[in-house]
Amino acid sequence: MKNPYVPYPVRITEIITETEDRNLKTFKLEFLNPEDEGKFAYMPGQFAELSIAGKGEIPIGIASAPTEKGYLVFTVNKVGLVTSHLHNMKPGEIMGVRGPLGNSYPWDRMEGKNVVIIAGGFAFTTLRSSIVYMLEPRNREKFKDITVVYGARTPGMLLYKDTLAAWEQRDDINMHITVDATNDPTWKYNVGFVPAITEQKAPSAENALALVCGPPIMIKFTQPVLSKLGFTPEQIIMSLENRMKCGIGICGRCNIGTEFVCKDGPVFTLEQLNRLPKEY
Amino acid sequence: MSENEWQPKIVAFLCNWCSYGGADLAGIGRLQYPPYIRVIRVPCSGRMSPKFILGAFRRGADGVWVSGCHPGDCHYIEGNFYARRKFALLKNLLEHMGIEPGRLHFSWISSAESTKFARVATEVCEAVRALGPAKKFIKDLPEVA
Amino acid sequence: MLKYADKIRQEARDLLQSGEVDVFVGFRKGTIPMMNEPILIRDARDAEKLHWDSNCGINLANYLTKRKERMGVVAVGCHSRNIVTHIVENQISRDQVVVVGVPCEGMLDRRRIHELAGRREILEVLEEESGIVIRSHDFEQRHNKQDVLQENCAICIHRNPVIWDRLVGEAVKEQDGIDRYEDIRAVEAMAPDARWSFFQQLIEPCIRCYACRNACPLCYCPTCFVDESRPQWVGKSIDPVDTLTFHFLRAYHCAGRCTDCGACERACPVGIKVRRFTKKLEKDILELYGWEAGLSLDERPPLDRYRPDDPEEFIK
Amino acid sequence: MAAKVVSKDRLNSVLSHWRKNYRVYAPVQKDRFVQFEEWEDRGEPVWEFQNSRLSPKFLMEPQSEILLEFSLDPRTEDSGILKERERVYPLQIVVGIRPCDAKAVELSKRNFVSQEYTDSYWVRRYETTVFVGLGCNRPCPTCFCTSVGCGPFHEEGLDVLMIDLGDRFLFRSLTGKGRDILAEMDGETPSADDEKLALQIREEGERHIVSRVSWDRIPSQDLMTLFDAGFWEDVAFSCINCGTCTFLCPTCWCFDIQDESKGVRGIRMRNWDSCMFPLFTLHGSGHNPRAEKFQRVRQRFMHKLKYYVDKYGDGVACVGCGRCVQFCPVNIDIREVAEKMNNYVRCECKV
Repeated sequence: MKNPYVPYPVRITEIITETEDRNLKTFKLEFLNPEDEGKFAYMPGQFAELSIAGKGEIPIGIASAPTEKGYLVFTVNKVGLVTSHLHNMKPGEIMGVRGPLGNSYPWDRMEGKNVVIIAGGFAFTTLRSSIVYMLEPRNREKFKDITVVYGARTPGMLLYKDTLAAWEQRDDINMHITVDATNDPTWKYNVGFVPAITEQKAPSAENALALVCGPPIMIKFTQPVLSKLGFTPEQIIMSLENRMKCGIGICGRCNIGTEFVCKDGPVFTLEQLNRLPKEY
Repeated sequence: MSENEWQPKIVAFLCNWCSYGGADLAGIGRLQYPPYIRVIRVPCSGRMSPKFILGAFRRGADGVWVSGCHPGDCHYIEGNFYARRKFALLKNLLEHMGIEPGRLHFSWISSAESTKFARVATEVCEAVRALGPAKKFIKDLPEVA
Repeated sequence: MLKYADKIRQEARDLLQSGEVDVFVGFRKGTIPMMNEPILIRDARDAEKLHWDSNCGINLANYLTKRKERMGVVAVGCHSRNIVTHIVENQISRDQVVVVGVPCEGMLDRRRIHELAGRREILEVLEEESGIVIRSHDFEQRHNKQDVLQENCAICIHRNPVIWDRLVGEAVKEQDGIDRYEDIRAVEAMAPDARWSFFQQLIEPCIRCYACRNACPLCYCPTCFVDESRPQWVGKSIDPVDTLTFHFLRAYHCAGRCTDCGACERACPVGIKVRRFTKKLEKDILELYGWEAGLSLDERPPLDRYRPDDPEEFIK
Repeated sequence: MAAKVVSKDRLNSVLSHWRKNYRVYAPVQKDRFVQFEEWEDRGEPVWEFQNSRLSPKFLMEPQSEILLEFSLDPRTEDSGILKERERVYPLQIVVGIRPCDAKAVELSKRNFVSQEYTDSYWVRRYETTVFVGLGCNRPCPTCFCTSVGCGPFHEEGLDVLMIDLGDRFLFRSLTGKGRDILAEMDGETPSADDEKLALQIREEGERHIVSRVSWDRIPSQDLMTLFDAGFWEDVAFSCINCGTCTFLCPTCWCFDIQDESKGVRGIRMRNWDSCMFPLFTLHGSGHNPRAEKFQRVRQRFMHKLKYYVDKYGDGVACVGCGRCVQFCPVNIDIREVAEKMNNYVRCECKV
């Protein structure tokens, strides 16, 4: 009987400080036992429990893409006991990863469609995974236009800056990077909140799905913009966060209505969420 | 002392302004006292929470010693007056629950009283040593299912 | 105690009707014998739901904090002392509450009554002038009230409300010649190891449900020490040291504030006499500082004050 | 199906016999309550009790249970690697479990074993346990099992049902596991009179259930309408947010996972947790989706009586044991709450 609580042992191979406030770091992890990589088959939108012996576990969205072989990437905000400890760890140290957990973005539904990605702050992680996955040459043709609106408070708070710059150069993805405000004279992208930039760039709702991830305030103001653009609740896909422990729908705490965020989610359509208590 | 002889672990919470200075002076004066004491400096004896003392015992301290300024000499005017009431109740309740009298000690030592520091340190060490290793309130990995 | 019910309803109706209070906190008759449920009413018409008997041992002072309304509340002696404590600790203001005082003759110990009934099914427990009648399918038992009181009530010396705005009956005679600390002295007389075993056994059935803490009006901290993770003061399992740490610190937090209302013991689903912790503190505080909690609106509690000549024989 | 009759004075020898191959858990009187404990050939189990204070769920879901262990010793190769602790799950018999508590184990199975995941710890305990239930001749006045698809002699989840015939017990096996333990047990074949008496006792017991709860309309109620109903603040007013109801409930299974270490040794364990505690849902950011007491109380009742009902379409997550009714320190009564939910009609009038 497989024990779903045992994490795969991994080694930290690289740690990148992402943001100017140094509160977000990206961890690149490699499986200690190479055969575990095969067992850890995932799709963008899923998450995993990062597991540190003696401290505990934290559920974090997978930022790497299944097309990136040999490692996993997680970007972690420093908040509590486990994340603070993780931020003090060094490359070479051993920890655990348990997963992949939860559903993913609805990749079956997304095929043949325009994909609009709207993200704010550090909620960009699983969307990075999704973009990398879609831009993979053998996947790219499965999707029509890819439009990305991604914003952060300041240029220094954007995640994956090099990757963003590389995507900017491509012609098979429409990038709209924005910051709330900046006094950097060399800033060459947008300035304005994500909902406003979304409204301005006005991605079409026709044959499209929108993946929306960000802080509650961004979500709140983005929803009416998307409605105005013609997106129905079925076309708006969101990813929830709740306090979790087991990650496999057993321990009970992430329960909202009939669903467990960890197992039945974290990805839900707005239409599904409208029928559920707003307890997230 | 043979190498195998048990040596008590004693956590001493010393007030920054008086007792810590007393310890310092005792060191400068090369006064002798037993080496069982681990010092934690606190801003004032009034800062002491029962959680700190319990925390020390839970982590296996054989004795705890809290020392502050003499009443009336508190750097914060009255911190140690409040502390005195807290300590009285805490000591009584801990001992009521079975912690042996002699594990938990309190003193007032000024920064000039290096001799008193060494004397009390010796007393505390001897009292704790006489009791042997602590067995109560020590937190181990839970023995559960 | 039944006799007060009508008067309580009348006062509540009056207070709500006149607009003197926005809400009224009292008890409604419970769904099972010897249980009543705290209830909040806003409408004078609901005053008829209010009930009173000797099963109102849950401390209503626990329901008054973090509210904005003007509140009417029923209070016996100990509960009124907790209201005083709340006022002194700035959790509520005096103007915010209208205390409907109830001179108290003590609450029933329902576990004791179940025991007396041989754990057979109890249909109802009737209160009479001098005692109670336990009624079941096939038997009826009478007991003196004194024999079925909660332990804290049997040794209570403050039965009459300390503060009140309206009183529902004449003050009852306070008990005198009461030895409040017999049980504590018995433990004090034991050797340290015996005391340790005593408390180990005492808490052995604890399931860490925190009913004792939560039934207590003194426990209003936004985050309790048991829920803190950095640092984590106490583990979360049923490890006996963690359980004892919880009970020790919980009691200590109540030092100089506890009115021995007994809500903690009443609430405990596994019957632990948690007052064995708090009463030791109560006794020491009385002996060392001459203090009883909640008797005065004008005095600071004992751990919020000092005297230059406080006892310090234990300090080197 | 096999059946045997054993006189009460020979019951201890039956238990002793079982002890050769099984751990035997039986109801014993402990202080003021009845509790399931391992029976070790001494002391009398109690057979005349209404129900144990704690449900025997702790035999499947111990309040604290070690999941994994690890070393933090940097000199060892597996430092920081979490591993399952080697453990033997001995065969065990729970004798005297009430039918409601046995049904609760079956309900819990739905949580611990899903299509995607199997909680290996729970399942191993479950698979190595034989449930020998004791029918309730005299159910408590707070029992409402017959309203929630259970009953004083309900057989779901049991391997053997015991019926108290006065001076003797009738044992009837209901599964293969049950047949096995009956096979190695001394006893007579029940007579026709025994069978007749058992039937009478059964009917009598069922008649004794005086509490009724109606929830028939809850499945067709709109989830969000019930969620937004006005009565939750009233229901929750008296709640003190302790964990009594959830910890005593045989169908509450929520847990927390915690690490502890001392020196270089450490464990990861799970402990019972409760949706009544604010910490249960507190986010790292400080945001709490169920920060208010009434939200947590609502969660408990909605989960048992609505979410579970909608999710699985197989009744409520309650077996009617009445423990929460008896032991809630402030007398919040699930029977009344169910009634409120069942009868709730949203007021369409304009305020």
